[in-house]
Amino acid sequence: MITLQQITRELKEYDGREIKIMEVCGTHTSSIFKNGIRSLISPKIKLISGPGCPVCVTPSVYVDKLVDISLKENHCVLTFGDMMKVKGNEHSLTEAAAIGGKVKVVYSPLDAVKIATEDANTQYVFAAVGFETTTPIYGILIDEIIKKQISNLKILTSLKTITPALTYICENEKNIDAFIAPGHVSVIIGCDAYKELAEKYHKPFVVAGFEGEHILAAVYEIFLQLKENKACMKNMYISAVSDKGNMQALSVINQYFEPKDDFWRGIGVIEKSSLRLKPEYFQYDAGSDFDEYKESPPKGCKCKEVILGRISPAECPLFAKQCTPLSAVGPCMVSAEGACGIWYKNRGRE
Amino acid sequence: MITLQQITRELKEYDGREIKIMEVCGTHTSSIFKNGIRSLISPKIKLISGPGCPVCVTPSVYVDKLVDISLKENHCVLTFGDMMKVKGNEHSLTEAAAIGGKVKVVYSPLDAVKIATEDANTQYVFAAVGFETTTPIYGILIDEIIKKQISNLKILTSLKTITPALTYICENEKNIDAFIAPGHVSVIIGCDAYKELAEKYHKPFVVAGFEGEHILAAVYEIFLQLKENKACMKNMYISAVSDKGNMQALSVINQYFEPKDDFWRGIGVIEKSSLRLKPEYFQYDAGSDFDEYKESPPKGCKCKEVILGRISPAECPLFAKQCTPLSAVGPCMVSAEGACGIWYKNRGRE
Amino acid sequence: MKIDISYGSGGKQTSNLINDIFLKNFDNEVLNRLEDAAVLDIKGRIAYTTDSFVVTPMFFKGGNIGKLAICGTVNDLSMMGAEPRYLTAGFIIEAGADSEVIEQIAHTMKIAAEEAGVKIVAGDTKVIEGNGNVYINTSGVGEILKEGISIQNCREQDVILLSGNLGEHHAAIMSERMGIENNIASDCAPLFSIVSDLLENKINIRCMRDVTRGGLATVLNEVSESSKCRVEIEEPSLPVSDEVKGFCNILGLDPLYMANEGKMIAVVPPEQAEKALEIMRNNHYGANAAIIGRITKGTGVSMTTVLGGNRMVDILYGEGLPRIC
Amino acid sequence: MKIDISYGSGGKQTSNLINDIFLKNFDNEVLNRLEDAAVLDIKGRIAYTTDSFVVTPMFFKGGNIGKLAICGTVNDLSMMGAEPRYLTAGFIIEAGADSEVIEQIAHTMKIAAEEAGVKIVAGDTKVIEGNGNVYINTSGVGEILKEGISIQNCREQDVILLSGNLGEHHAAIMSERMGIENNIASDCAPLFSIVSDLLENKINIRCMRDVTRGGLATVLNEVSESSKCRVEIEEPSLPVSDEVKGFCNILGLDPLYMANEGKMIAVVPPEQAEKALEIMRNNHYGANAAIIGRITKGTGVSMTTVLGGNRMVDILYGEGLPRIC
Amino acid sequence: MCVAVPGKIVEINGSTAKVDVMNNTCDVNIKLVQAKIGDYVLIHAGCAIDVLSKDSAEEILWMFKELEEEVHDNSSADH
Amino acid sequence: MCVAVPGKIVEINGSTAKVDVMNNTCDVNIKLVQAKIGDYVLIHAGCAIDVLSKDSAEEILWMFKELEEEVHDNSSADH
Ligand code: SF4
Ligand code: SF4
Ligand SMILES: [Mg+2]
Ligand SMILES: [Mg+2]
Ligand SMILES: [Mg+2]
Ligand SMILES: [Mg+2]
Ligand SMILES: [Mg+2]
Ligand SMILES: [Mg+2]
Ligand SMILES: [Mg+2]
Ligand SMILES: [Mg+2]
Ligand SMILES: [Mg+2]
Ligand SMILES: [Mg+2]
Repeated sequence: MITLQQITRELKEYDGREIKIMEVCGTHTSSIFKNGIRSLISPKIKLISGPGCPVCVTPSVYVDKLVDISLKENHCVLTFGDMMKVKGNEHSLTEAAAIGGKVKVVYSPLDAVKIATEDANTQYVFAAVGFETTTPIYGILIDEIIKKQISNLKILTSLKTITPALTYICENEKNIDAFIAPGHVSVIIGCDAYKELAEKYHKPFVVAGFEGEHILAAVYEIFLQLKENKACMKNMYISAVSDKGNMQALSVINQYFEPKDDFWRGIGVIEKSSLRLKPEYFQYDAGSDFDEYKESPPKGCKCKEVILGRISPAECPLFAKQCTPLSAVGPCMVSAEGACGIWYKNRGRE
Repeated sequence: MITLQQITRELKEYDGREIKIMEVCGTHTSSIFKNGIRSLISPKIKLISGPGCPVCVTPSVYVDKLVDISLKENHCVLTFGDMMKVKGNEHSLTEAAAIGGKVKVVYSPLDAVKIATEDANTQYVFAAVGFETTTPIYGILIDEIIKKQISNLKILTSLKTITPALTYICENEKNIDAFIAPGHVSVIIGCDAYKELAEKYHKPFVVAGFEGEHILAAVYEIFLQLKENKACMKNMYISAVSDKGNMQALSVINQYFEPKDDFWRGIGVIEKSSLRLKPEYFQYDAGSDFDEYKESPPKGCKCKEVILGRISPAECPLFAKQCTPLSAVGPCMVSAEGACGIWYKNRGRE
Repeated sequence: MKIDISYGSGGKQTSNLINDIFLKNFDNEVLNRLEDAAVLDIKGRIAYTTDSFVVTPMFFKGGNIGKLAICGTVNDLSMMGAEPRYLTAGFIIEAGADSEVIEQIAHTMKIAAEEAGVKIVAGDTKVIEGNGNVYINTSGVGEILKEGISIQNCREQDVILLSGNLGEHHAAIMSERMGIENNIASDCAPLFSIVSDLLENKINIRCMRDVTRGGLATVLNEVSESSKCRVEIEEPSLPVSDEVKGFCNILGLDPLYMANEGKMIAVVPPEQAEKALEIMRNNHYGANAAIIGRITKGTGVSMTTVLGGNRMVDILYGEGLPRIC
Repeated sequence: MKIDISYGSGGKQTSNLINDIFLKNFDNEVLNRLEDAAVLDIKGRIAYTTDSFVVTPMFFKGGNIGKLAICGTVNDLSMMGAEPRYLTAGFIIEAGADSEVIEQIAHTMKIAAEEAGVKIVAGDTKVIEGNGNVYINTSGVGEILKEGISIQNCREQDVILLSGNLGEHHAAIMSERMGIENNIASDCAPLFSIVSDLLENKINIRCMRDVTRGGLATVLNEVSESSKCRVEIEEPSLPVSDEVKGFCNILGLDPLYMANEGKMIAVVPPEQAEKALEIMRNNHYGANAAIIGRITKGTGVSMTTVLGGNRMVDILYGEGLPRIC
Repeated sequence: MCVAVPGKIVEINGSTAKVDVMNNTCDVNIKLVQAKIGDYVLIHAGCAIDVLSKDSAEEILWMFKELEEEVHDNSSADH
Repeated sequence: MCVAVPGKIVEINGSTAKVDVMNNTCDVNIKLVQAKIGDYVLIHAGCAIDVLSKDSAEEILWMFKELEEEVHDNSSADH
């Protein structure tokens, strides 16, 4: 059996052509930082953070709408903690709370049921962001709302799907050599989803878990495939990820949601890249259809280039100057899973 | 011209039969205490505090209703500061505020207009207590509500009139020798109101202002009348009080209010002793008609005897024992103009 | 800029708030070290006190909550015959507060601390949910110049001096709240200079107390209770400005129960009363000082009224009007 | 009994509250005199600090806000090499609070103060509008046992000790809030006995700091900045209980940024590191103490990860989750 | 509860007047009285309820004169 | 954002289960999985999204074995 030491030695000593590997999922980005993975591999192997941080890709008009709702009389926004700091065009939810908006951080969408039941005089809106991992849970939430006839709870959705985004990148960004496919999204959608992509675009797709060992193994697998000029889908998170995914969860998604075109902050509109409530459930939607995305990217912000792996955050001229976590120019600096923010927190490492 | 010194010497030296003078108005009660009037006159001249403290005579069900309103979702009670501490059957408004009730202290009923206009989502209820002095101001308030079409402001009334109460006392309490008539109620109703009473019951009625000198002069006037066995109405507050009163104010009262029987805490029901909104204005009333007054006077409380001048507060067995301003058994201990409370604060004077 | 809840996290935003506002204004070598605790250079016996400040509105004629927070603690130290030396300042800030407002409060504190001769050597900042209110706790230590000054010390025949007009802080605050226009300014002031004048002139002070929440009535009842004596005062000698009298008439307030923030009583032996009065009057903050009464045998506080009557002056029950200091 | 706004008036109700709850529990001859300021019996150089406590919920496994208020201030004094002696306590109570709850908090403070060997010698009580929350400010003074302990003092090669497991206070609070059941109790504890053990054994402590709001990451960054050095730590040596690890996994928390209320770091010369570790481990509150890293040349805080990688440990930005101390 | 205080009207705007009470100015509703600038009015709960015809000092003098007369009448009746 | 954590089901009440994560017990919705007491599930945002087939240590061993084989295959292909 190969050892971790052998893997890291080989990855560290690599001195061939530059390899660009995109980890799509924000949780991978975060784990790479926390485990100091970059320090364990050759600088010739670049790990690039893709568009899999939902906070980073959520359009600012969506945040604006949440802010507006929070400030309405007798309204309250329920959200995961991650969304609190993201700026809309004017305010973040944290700032909205400071000027009188009502915002409550919850751990699970299902907590909303209890909260709304206990306070019938407030109209609650859940900030339903996320990828396929989280969408079935919103499905269960709608289920509960219907069954329990809860009239003061709706969701405002910004739900992305990962395959259209991957297709977009494969089509448009030729410089990415391989992908670490998201672990928990794959639990739901299954790893078959990447087989076609791997074949069509001739890029390795490795499904990985979130321990440092998982990530190093995935990088090594990619390293091996590239060395052999292979381009396979490889599932290295077999404890959780199956070929077809979680059929039960997928059927909940299909029951309540349908695909729609959607806007990705920093990227633009990607076809059929989101899930919206089906028309028959519109009464549970707090207005998730945005006519236009007034998204002029913040002046000077190179988020798009960062997310697509064209530059590293440090190459953005604003990085650590005008743009810091406390005065973030782009969303990638503010999210806990954003590439620029993680880069910033790791500055000064020799 | 007679001097203050002469008056006080004569009043101090008096040693004839005991004289009982009732000051009807709570503001007189308070001024008598603040000026130390009792220390300036003979103990044979007893000054008795009548039922003219609106806080003392307001039934506890009225306070209960205010407390209930304050605790209702999106409701807020507006009140003068004086009402805050008075107990209903369970809570005072101060206590209601501590358990989440919304209560706001205002200086004038007319402040309510601005408050209600600025916050259309809250239903405001003004605690309209008082005597004839204050009733015309509630009339002006209703006028404003109508003109400005304010839909979130009503009044809950407990408005007393003084002459029925005086008639009741004259009929039932033979031991009162004379009355100091209220100064500011008389500004509105005029001093003619007391002529008939003075004659019918053969008791001096002196209308007095609120300075210490006013009160001493009134006591002296009564002293002179009793000495001569006279029983006249005498107006000693001529700067403000006329024979017929303030006709403009009286017409406002008549426009909006009509007399009704009413319950006086400590006394019972007195015929036609209150003013209620006329039926055509019921939409501005927050439910001032109380079917029944569940008023069992607090156990052991001698409020009735105190208010009617049968005993002094110190003669109540609970006084300064179970009953103190912080653990008041009866309302007379809690109000700033209540006889027992004032007596309590003056305890220890030799 | 609005303070939001993240300014209380203890992380970067908290430290920015501390650097940009508090360190900038309170600037001194002890505080700047940002240790867990300040190390003080102090000699002799020490007086030590604390107070929290929660006034609404936070800004008013004659000062703001920051000035109160300095003067209140400085005065409590002074009343024990101590020279105020070092303060701590703990800020509890409700989300929604403007950083500009906090800056203004801190700046006022800086100026007040300079006048009072004290340094703010330790601080703390927390952010809670709310509507932008700011609450300040200060504690203070001082060097005792004269031992034995105590509220338990008053003796029969001693004379009670009051350093100036009653009710001005209370009236200033309530005027803002009730929208009544006048020129009444809070009397908020540091009183150590009066104390130091009295001590330098060898006045054998029995007891001092600043007249704050609860007013003169409360302070005199505390004297009566702690020294086990009767306090007798004369209503005509109580200094109250006409403007404050008018204000009290409008709202039905009694100056005896109204808060000051720059007034004190001093109880002195009868033979030194006139001299003490003169010293007080010569001090900028004691111009309207008066002899208001004396200590006798018995209990409670009694007052001879303007009309020559007599009545008791009890402490305050319940709360007349919303809190003002 | 619910506290209403009249309990903050400064009148009879305020004094009843003070007598019935605070004087009863904090009972000592200095406080009982109820002077404007306490007069202290203290010698030598003095350490002085303050903190406010605003934790939600107020009661949690392992303690309550009152215990925090005592330990927090006692620990800040201890970290300067001082023996904690006297505290002040300022209560800001929101209307609606139960007097029974306040009594319970005061009683806990009494017990914690006894354990820590401090007396509460001055206090203050204010009542504000609100929903029954209680906020406490404490300040403290202590006698410095060893001079020169300072966050600016760390030198290259010095070794960093941590007195025990990370994150337990934070996890205990968050467990209550999130309804997660476990046996994690707040580590809230007075640390003076560890300090005193180290000093008695002649450990030449460069710097100490209690690990509170902002967590170990924040404290180490403060060390780096104040001592102008790099701090290097080893992830595998950081003591974290499995239960806390599991808890962190559930909520996505990082023990490096989590608050403790009974943990400290001590920076000592390399040759005394092992001895210091042994002393810590022999103390009841230091059983899980560990050497976690050292001081080197440079800036910032870097960490060798479990996998042998290396990364920087920055301070906290914004606010991960609602405040917990 | 029927506390009232005298003040001098210094300005009138429709049914509201600015009234001066020993240098304290407040807004007072004057719908219940016929008042002009310079008048002294009695203010209760934010409303003028009366125009005063004398000032307090004058009134107190008048009272003592009245009482003097009554005493005089009485004592002469005694004889 | 797609953070998830494995935990062991210790109790089931209808569609809710008590799940143990290193001695931390929390309530988890299990509508998206077929799970029984004793199963290890992956918990995301209060929901079990998967029943785990291996434990983490096992999986990591398996990965290293797989990689060993691949390296082996590759190097043999080299020859
Ligand atoms: S550093 Fe800031 S401005 Fe530059 S790409 Fe990142 S988020 Fe945008
Ligand atoms: S002392 Fe108390 S119980 Fe007695 S009559 Fe007065 S209010 Fe009633
Ligand atoms: Mg599976
Ligand atoms: Mg008239
Ligand atoms: Mg500390
Ligand atoms: Mg104090
Ligand atoms: Mg004070
Ligand atoms: Mg602090
Ligand atoms: Mg004081
Ligand atoms: Mg501190
Ligand atoms: Mg601290
Ligand atoms: Mg105090």
